[in-house]
Amino acid sequence: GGTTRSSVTAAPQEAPASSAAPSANPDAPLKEGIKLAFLPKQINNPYEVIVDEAGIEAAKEFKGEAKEVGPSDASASSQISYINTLTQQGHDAILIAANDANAVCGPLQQARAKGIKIVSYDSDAAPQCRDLFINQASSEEVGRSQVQLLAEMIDHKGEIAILSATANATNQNTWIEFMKEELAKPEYKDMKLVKVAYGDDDDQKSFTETQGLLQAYPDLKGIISPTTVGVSAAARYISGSKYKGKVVLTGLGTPNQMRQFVKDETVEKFALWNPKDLGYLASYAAAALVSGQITGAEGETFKAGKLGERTIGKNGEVILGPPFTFDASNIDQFDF
Amino acid sequence: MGGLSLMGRALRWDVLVASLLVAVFVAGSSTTPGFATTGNLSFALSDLGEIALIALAMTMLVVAAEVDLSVASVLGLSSALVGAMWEGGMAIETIIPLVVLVGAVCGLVNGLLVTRLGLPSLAVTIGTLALYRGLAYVVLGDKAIAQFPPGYVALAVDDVPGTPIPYPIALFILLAVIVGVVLHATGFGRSLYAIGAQEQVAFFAGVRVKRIKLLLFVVSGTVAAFAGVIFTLRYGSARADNGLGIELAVIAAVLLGGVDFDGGKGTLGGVIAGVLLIGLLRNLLMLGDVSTEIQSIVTGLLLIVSVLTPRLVSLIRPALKGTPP
Amino acid sequence: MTGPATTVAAPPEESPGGRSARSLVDLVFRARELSLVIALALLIAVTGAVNPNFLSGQGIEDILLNTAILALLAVGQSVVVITRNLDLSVGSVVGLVAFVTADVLASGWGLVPGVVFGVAIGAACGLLNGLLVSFCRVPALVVTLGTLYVIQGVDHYIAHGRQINAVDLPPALLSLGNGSVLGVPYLPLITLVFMLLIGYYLRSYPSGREFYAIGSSPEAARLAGVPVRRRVLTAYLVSGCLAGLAGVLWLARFGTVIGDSANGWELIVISAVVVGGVAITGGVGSVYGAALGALLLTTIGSALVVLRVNPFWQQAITGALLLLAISVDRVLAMRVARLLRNRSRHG
Amino acid sequence: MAAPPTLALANVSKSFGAVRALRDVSIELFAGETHGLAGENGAGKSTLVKTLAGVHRPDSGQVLLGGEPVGFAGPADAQQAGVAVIYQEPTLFPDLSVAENIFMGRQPRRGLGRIDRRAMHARTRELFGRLGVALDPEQPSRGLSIADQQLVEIAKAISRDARVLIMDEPTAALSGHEVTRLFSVAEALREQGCALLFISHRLDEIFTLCQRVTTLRDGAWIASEPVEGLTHDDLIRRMVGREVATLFPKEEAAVGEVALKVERLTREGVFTDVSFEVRRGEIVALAGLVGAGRSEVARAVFGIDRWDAGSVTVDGVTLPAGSPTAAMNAGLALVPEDRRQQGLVMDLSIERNIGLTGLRELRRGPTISRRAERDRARDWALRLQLKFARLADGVGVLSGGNQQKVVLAKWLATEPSVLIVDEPTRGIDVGTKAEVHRLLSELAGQGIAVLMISSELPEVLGMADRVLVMHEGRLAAEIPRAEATEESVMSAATGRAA
Ligand SMILES: Nc1ncnc2c1ncn2[C@@H]1O[C@H](COP(=O)(O)OP(=O)(O)OP(=O)(O)O)[C@@H](O)[C@H]1O
Ligand SMILES: Nc1ncnc2c1ncn2[C@@H]1O[C@H](COP(=O)(O)OP(=O)(O)OP(=O)(O)O)[C@@H](O)[C@H]1O
Ligand SMILES: [Mg+2]
Ligand SMILES: [Mg+2]
Repeated sequence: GGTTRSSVTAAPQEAPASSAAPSANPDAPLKEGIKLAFLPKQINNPYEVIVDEAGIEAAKEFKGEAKEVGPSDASASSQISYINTLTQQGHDAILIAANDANAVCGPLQQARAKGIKIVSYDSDAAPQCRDLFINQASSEEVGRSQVQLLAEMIDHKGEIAILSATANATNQNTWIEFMKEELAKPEYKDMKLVKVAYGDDDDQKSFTETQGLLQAYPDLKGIISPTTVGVSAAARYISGSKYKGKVVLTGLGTPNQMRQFVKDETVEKFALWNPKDLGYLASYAAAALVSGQITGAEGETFKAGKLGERTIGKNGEVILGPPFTFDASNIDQFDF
Repeated sequence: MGGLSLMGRALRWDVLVASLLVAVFVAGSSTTPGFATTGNLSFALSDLGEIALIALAMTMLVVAAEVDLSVASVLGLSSALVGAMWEGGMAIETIIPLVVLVGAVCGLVNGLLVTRLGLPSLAVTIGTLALYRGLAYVVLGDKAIAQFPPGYVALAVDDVPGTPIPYPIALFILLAVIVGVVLHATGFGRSLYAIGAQEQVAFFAGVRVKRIKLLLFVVSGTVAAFAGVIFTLRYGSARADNGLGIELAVIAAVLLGGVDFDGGKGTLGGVIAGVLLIGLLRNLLMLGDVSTEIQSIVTGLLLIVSVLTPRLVSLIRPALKGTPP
Repeated sequence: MTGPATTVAAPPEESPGGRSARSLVDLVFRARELSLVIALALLIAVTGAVNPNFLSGQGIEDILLNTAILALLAVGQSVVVITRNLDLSVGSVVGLVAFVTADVLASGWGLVPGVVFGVAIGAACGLLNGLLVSFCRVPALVVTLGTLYVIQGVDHYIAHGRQINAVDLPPALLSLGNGSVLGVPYLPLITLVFMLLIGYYLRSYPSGREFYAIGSSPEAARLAGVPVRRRVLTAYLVSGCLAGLAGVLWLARFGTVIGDSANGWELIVISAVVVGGVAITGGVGSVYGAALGALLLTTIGSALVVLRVNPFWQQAITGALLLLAISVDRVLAMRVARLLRNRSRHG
Repeated sequence: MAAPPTLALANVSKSFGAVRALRDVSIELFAGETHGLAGENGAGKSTLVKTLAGVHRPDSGQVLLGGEPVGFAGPADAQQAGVAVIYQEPTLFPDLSVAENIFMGRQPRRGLGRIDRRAMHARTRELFGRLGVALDPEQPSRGLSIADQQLVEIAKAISRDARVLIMDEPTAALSGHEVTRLFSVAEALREQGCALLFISHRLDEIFTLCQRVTTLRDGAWIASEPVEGLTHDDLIRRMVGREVATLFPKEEAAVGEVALKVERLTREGVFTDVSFEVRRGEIVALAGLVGAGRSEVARAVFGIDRWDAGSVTVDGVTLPAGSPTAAMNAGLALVPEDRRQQGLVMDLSIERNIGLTGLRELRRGPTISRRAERDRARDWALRLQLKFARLADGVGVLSGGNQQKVVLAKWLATEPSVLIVDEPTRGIDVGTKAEVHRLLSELAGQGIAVLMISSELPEVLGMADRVLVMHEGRLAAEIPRAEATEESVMSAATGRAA
């Protein structure tokens, strides 16, 4: 007997609090003085900061006020203290890059019970705990495109490895799932994923993990590092080692971090979306929610300033767009 | 220095921390809206739950001049185990006792290494800190397990009906009373202080030093594991990296409470005041939109000041000037 | 009444018991470093056998580079630990120095001023710890735990999510981090120099021995007229300076810094020191041991990766090996102590 | 004497909180003279010493060096001024070699100011030669017996070839021939024109060694006078301020059945094949040279150290090896030889220390009754005439002798059936010593079996019904009271016995 997983999951999930909310009024004007709070994974992660600052800028456009608060360690528990605080302070919306999809769920529900709108971005929270997820790019597209990118550079042959962030990072793991699916296709039959290593989004750890990979797998042809910290650390090691030119590296990185390595030909191509647009879109989406333009239901649309009209996809996702590929030809046009 | 001033110091020390606590509370409730609300306080408390629980066991250890740095890892391991077993379809009623048992074993390992081999506990538990955290990853890897039974989650999250006190804190209060009595009023407590101050003397006086130390480590492991269960249910997410690094927070609270790391001195009252002070202050600073950086600076200064003040006082107090430094 | 024991009674002039006792004692002390070297050799041999790459020039170079910074910190830490104190703030100091130095260098400072500046900051932190511990006589653990938080806070405050990239740094610095002379990279050389200097000073100079005296018995040291406060202050100063230098080297090595370099390293450093046979209770051990400890820990880390151990097992194994190291060391010591006892009678 | 005193105190007072350790005390140490210092426990002798050594600063009054006032900022200054001190409690660095302990801060140098180890060890050997000590300069001082520690302290002090040598109860831990060795060295130094201050509770030592003697009572100066023409009783009267009962009053007691039976006890490398019995009402002395293994036997019997072979029986109950708890439950008590490491928790109060051996007895329900704890402490403090301000004071501030009384109290409070006392009167003044002896024989009278380890022959001969003599870790002889003489005991102790 006893309480087991099956006996619990059998019980119906409680419906999202927002389902009771009134239907959307697309023409409602954006309210003024909306109070937004960005809660990144970790306040000293440069990428997150770029996103949030863009979001805070955006808020000015619709005369809202936005701020960024967050923990100095990327742990779910410390993020939760902040959710509670933000709830106490009574904001209109909380924008969160969840460190743990489920851990943040309870507190987020409490916040919504107080009428606070929840928008997750960068890394999603459990769907029933937020109104919207602003997805930098469809996870499937990111995962598959990364593999395609690498494949064409090593013409579909050889051992490859993945250098991820923390073992528990939700977005990383979904992407890796899709990469594996993509690799299962026949055209990749000569490519072999030998290892997934974890750099914990820590520069020095990613650096040494790369060393390890290259020593452990002498025949390694390519590395995918779908995290800005990881890819730059890996690039730095390779550029300074005998492996430069022998091993192909790609992943998700910011132009400023990667520029020197593209120039010294350690890295040929890498991808990313524009993190500023991500923050910008998230900000507008939150405003739209607060103003009642949308409720988070599939098919609703809202205007996201300079990014134009956006439509809410299935289970409350808004997708920023396809990832953009940087290379020597275009990298100098970007500064972030 | 004579015992007089030492005991005096310890006394003034935890009194100081306690009064600081009151000051923070008053300042908070007057200046910061939303601080003194039951909702916030009860959250602030439950946010402290695990640290407070572990601090109880840690106090006894430190009084006996030992330390257990592996507690956070034990917490993580127990969380990972809960996740793995739960996913494996076991009943929560069987999981919890099992996990707590594992915690006891972890403590036992620490204890045996310290008492049988006579290794310094700081060294041993740094080792097991890595080992147990590692095992947590071995157990659960990169998975994060969720959907725990609402009934049990409620036990970890909800308040005792009619009070702003979450169940874990209620448990803590209960245990605190017990530990308080044990530490300050029983022969066992007396022997702890003796062991901490002069282990050999205690041994010569027929105190079962090794057995007692072993017991302390087992208790510490058990409590940490149980804290792990609470942690997991409270966040509704079992992960290998749960509670990463909170051992320092626990130590900070214990030291802030005036327990001397060299053993033999300190009171439980002080420790409780220390835990609450750190917790409430942090909560207060957050509400006041003080950034994380400043928060950690404040925490640090607090630690330093709490030990510095009594020293300076005792240095200038002529009554206490014994041998010149 | 009289048995064989009385017949071997040693005349007071010279005591054979003492002699053999001493050589045994020496053996234990050498054995501390010795057992480390052996463990290291075994580890490298096995790993190398499984994967020759491990012993390739690149492989060796990587290990040396990875060790350099940890070893430097371990050396500094062990000076403090030998005086029966502790410095938990080293990790934060490295982080702060790495970032601030990067900041000033990026803002156009010259290499030398920048490096000096970085080390100076480290020294300042050490001085702070030292003053609090030695002159205010407050428990080292509390103080340095406090400064750990404070310095980390300051670091994060200054960095606040900024990142400083290699491109913004003077090439000279980066070549210091990755360049080498005669195939030996600079970083390990720098560490080696400091280790030898400090180690020799502690062993061969009267003031150096006083660090051991203090750690062995602070009260006795005071009565013997040892300037306890000054030495303890010096210990923290050394630890601080080396942490500062480590911060600079960190920057030189990794090129890119954000606010949290060496975050949480304090425990790793202490592990290295402990594995190196420096008694956490003070008075025993050498900086050589500490450095070896650092080398061993790093090598274990790299070896596990090279041996393709599942990443989830790596940490567990590291922990287990750490425990093994100190246990073996301890058992050995106890064995010898027993021998000593018997010899001291039937010499 | 025309020449000013080498070192002197003029009207010095020193208080510790409430305790007035020295009140307006003056003392003059002259070159070429050995000055004795006598006084009860807590009279202020060690405080005086520490004031001369620059450890304490006087609250009022002056320290005079060669007639000139000096303010020693710390021990270092005093050492610079040529003052060498042997403190009452050994202060060694356990992890450092014996030689380094002796030369810390003054190591012989070679090029570039580096330590010249060879020279250092050579000089240490030479020092030990003078003192007739068989210790290896390069062995760590950890694990040295308290006596060996004391010898190292002496070597340390004389190595400073100082102008002033101060010795605070240096002989307390020593037995016969080390004492004579020490005295000859002291004599030599005195003839070289060194000024010496010598403290001992063994009055005859003062009479043999010193030319002048100063007496303190309760921190106050009583007299400074030449030794010749002075009798023991005069001196005792000055110290105690009253007549003191004659020493060693061991009355005959009815000797009952065997209480402690030790058979073929052996601990590898420390002692071998030790067998003896102690009967109720008996006081059995365990004599021998320092390092003979007496304390080790005691430690093993009480379960501190494990024994490798043999058995220990208390009142017919056979003890397990290595369990003090079991020993205590069987009615055994051990007053250890080293009160700082083994006897007392210095940070704890007097009452807590005395209570430590009775945690079970003091229980009322689950918790300790503070009243019971206090009563137990007060009762014994009074019976032993302990000099204390409050029972809640830390024992750390008590004088050496008073600390020893607390240790005794702590163990007597367990009302043992077998009492082992290791150097029970070490550092205890005549008055108290008589008291302790009276106590021991009283206990024996009550049918307690007493095993007394002592390095003091008069004590041994005075107190013991039987004398067991150890040599090189073996029982060398068992001498009944009637035949026990200085000669018989010493010859057995030095292995000359048949
Ligand atoms: N550091 C201290 N703090 C407080 N009181 C002290 C301190 N040192 C000594 N005393 C007190 O001063 C008095 C004199 O102590 P002192 O050690 O000088 O006696 P003593 O003559 O050496 O006795 P003994 O012969 O037993 O060694 C005692 O009452 C003791 O309790
Ligand atoms: N705590 C200890 N650890 C290791 N060795 C010790 C210890 N105490 C004594 N010894 C050694 O054991 C031998 C016996 O010492 P012990 O103290 O038993 O001699 P003793 O006959 O009691 O003389 P005394 O008690 O006067 O010092 C000595 O060689 C001493 O160096
Ligand atoms: Mg004295
Ligand atoms: Mg003895």
